[in-house]
Amino acid sequence: MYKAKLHIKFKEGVLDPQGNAVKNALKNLGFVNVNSVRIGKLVEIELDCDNVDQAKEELKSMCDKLLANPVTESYEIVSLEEIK
Amino acid sequence: MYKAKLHIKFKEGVLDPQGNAVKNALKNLGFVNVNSVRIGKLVEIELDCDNVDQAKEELKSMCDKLLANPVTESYEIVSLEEIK
Amino acid sequence: MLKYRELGLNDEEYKKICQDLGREPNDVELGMYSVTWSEHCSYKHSKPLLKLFPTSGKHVVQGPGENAGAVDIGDGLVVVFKMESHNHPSAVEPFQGAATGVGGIVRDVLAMGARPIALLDSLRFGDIRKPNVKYLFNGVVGGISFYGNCIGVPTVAGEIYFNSCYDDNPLVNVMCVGIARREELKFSRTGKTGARVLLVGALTGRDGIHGASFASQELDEESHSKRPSVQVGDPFMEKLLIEACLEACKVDGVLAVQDLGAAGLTSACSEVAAKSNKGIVIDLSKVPRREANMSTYEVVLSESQERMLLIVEEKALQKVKEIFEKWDLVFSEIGYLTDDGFFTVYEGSELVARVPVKSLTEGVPIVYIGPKERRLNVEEPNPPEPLNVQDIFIKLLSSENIASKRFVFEQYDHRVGINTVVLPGGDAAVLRIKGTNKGIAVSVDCNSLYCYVDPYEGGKIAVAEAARNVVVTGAKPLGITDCLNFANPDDPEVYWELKRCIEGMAEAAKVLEIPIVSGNVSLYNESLKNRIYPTPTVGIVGLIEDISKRCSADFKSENDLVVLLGF
Amino acid sequence: MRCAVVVFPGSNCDADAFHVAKYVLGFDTQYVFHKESFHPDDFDLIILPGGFSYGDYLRPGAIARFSPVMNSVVQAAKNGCFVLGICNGFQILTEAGLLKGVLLRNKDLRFHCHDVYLRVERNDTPFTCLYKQGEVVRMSIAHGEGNYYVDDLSSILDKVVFRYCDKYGRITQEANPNGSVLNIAGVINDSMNVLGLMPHPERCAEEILGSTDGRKLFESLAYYLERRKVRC
Ligand SMILES: Nc1ncnc2c1ncn2[C@@H]1O[C@H](COP(=O)(O)OP(=O)(O)O)[C@@H](O)[C@H]1O
Repeated sequence: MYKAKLHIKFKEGVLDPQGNAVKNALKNLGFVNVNSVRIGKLVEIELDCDNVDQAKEELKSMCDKLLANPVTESYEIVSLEEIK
Repeated sequence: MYKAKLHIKFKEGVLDPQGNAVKNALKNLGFVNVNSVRIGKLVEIELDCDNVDQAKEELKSMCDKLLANPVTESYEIVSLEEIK
Repeated sequence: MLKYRELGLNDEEYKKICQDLGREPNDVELGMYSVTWSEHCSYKHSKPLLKLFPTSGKHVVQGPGENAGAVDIGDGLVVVFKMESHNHPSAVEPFQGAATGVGGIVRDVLAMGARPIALLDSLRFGDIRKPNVKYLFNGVVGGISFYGNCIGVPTVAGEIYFNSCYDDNPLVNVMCVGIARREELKFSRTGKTGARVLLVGALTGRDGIHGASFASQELDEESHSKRPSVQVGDPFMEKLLIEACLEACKVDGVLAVQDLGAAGLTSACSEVAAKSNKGIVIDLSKVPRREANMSTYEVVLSESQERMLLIVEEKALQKVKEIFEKWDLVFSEIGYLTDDGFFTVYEGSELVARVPVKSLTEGVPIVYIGPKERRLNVEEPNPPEPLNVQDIFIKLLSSENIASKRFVFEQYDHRVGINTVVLPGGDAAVLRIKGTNKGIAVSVDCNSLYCYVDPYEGGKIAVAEAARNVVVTGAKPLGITDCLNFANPDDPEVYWELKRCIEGMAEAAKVLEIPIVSGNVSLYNESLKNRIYPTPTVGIVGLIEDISKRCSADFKSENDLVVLLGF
Repeated sequence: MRCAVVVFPGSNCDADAFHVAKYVLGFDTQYVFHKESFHPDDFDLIILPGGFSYGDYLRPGAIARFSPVMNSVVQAAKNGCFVLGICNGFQILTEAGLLKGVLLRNKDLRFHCHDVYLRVERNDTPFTCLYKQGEVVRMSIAHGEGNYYVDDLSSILDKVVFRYCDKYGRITQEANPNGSVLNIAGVINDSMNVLGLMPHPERCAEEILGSTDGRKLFESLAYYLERRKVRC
């Protein structure tokens, strides 16, 4: 069994209304030295696979097909480890 | 200037409807060996600070006050690096 | 390839530009022309045909030509409405495409100084059993729900049809209805020389550059690589804009309001200047930006959402700025109106474009296509004697085109504003007008199969159906808005469909005495594989003088008499 | 009854609450903008209306709770002023810690706009004193994040004021539109002057809108206040 963490983020240049609102809120709370906030998704997946390569392959395919919207988002597998 | 990545996740035991829905969708797409999916937030923050410790301090405070809801969420600073 | 061709302009158009300018355009100017002269902005195929529509009547306060149409409902009030398509963006990114479609039409109504009080959506999808169609369907419905719910404008009615001809080319037509006091209406034609141009709302980014040209092409394999032109909507920003602009509209000296839609600053600035018979000067260095190192070209053509222009006399500046500050909106004074009839663009002290306003807005050579009748070999249907009516009845009811659309409209907040008196699920939604005894009934309709079989009759039927839907609530139809969705009009058969549909709609509107006060045209709705049926969506607004006399579609009590009227 | 309707950026039921408080109930009502503050004694009732304050970005209510006006709201609540959070207002109250729990995404991830039946679990509160104990009422909901969750269930059991039910008052899973624990639709604080609920009583306060079951909530408050005055 493998456990993976993926990051899914808005591509550069794509408006991130959530990030903006949070940045302004932080500034209003007194965190004046915040320069930028971008908000993305953290996806944690556990999957049964025979080996790392197969797991990687599958994860990529999940991102392409469902998890990330290629129009506005990019994805990255930030960690992948065997468990149990 | 520092750039930080934070993870904000549902605590163990809190239902994650979005994660569940994604798991089912993945299974329907043929990824039958997916065991669990949890969806959290990735927050990327750039902030001006004099040193790492101060940056860490501020980030924690941002999470406690605003970014995470202590009833249901936990947070983690997963990376913090100086930029430019 | 020649640069102008790459931008979608043809030889004749390029010649006309050079003639209007008395020289060759520079790159920025060429970009500005290419979008304002695209079908989406210029109506170069449909303009002469649209003249067939009856547009005046005793209730009409504003017909086509402004940001939205308006009809008088008495008590000093007007209802403002318009429908618009966001088909191409929704085909590529259904969620954001539909969401920004809602945002755009709401800003059109807002630009008239009216408070948006209702949304309607007319949707067409392909065969719902296909995974891609399902994806488009969920995305579009999700996007409308996301955006409309957040801005607090109820989505009160709509329609959804499924047919394979829409497989790659879904239709997303959204209508917005607003209300205003008659004397508080704003028009783009009332700009004065010297008045300042304020830009307010979202920062300008590299979104949707050449979106208008994108909407004026057929979808092909490449469309998906053109995806970066799709924008992300920020309904929260839109909500702030609604409140701030309506407050600003009450300030004496706010002359005109204009939304930034397709072709961004280029189109908004030239529209206001042209309608007011003025010139306009803007300085792009004053445009607040989201990204560093944007080029002149990008700033002047960006289609970033949630932005508005206000044309304001000096005496009103202070008050207007205070209102924007109150709502925490970013704004900037970017220019002023002039007498010279030119659209002059600076980047700091550098002159980057200077073109005659009217050349941009009205100079495009009109395209005349010789219509060619499309003959259909339809046989008179000859259904077999039904064996089991019960079975057939159930089959019919479970067809996706007939089944209840509750699943969809319950994802829309259709009650916010507490005006929705007849909820979705009937023939038309009815909204009360607070402070009066009146109500309005609204509906959108079109049966595109009829339009395919016979465009002329189909056009008539669309208008008649819409009218019936509001009449049965007890309302008198006051005005129509429409959205003409067709395939590539350069094909003489498609042009013929367009022409015949318009003729049919015009005929019905004349006979029923319901003027058409606003509308929108969306062409090139076809892919390599599919061509959509002609789909002239009709949106209608009717007035109920006494809201207590409204009718709804449900049976009220047992033993009531059921009468079938008509033939 | 002196009533305040708070306007956050992104509130969109503020005008509805105002209309009902002022014109249907005849309360002395005014708007309070989120940047303003007020004295704890200025109002008898403060309504935090529905909507999408700050776009509901991050989490619903998370940003709004830091609005300047919230200091006054918290003070007034401490002073015994009635605070009513409807929908987004409920979310803000939980984020601000005035009520327990949080509101998560609806279980089916969809926005729900329709009527629901609610069972009045307690009629011994100022907000519900004109309802009957166990009465089944009909109100409308319109939310995407109304799935009530609390980590310490036992702490909330006696604070539940409304639960989703079927039309006979049975608490069933089918009657639960969003996945809330124990079908919870509305809860109250310990001192019984702060109520939050996901359904919209202001949408069900006029004959013409098909239900007046929500009006009783406002009438209860007026009645309770009147009696309290008489007693003093
Ligand atoms: N996309 C939609 N958005 C909102 N309401 C819709 C939508 N589609 C259908 N409805 C509502 O569902 C009801 C039935 O729609 P429809 O089947 O098109 O009715 P009809 O054929 O009688 O015009 C109508 O009240 C309509 O307003």
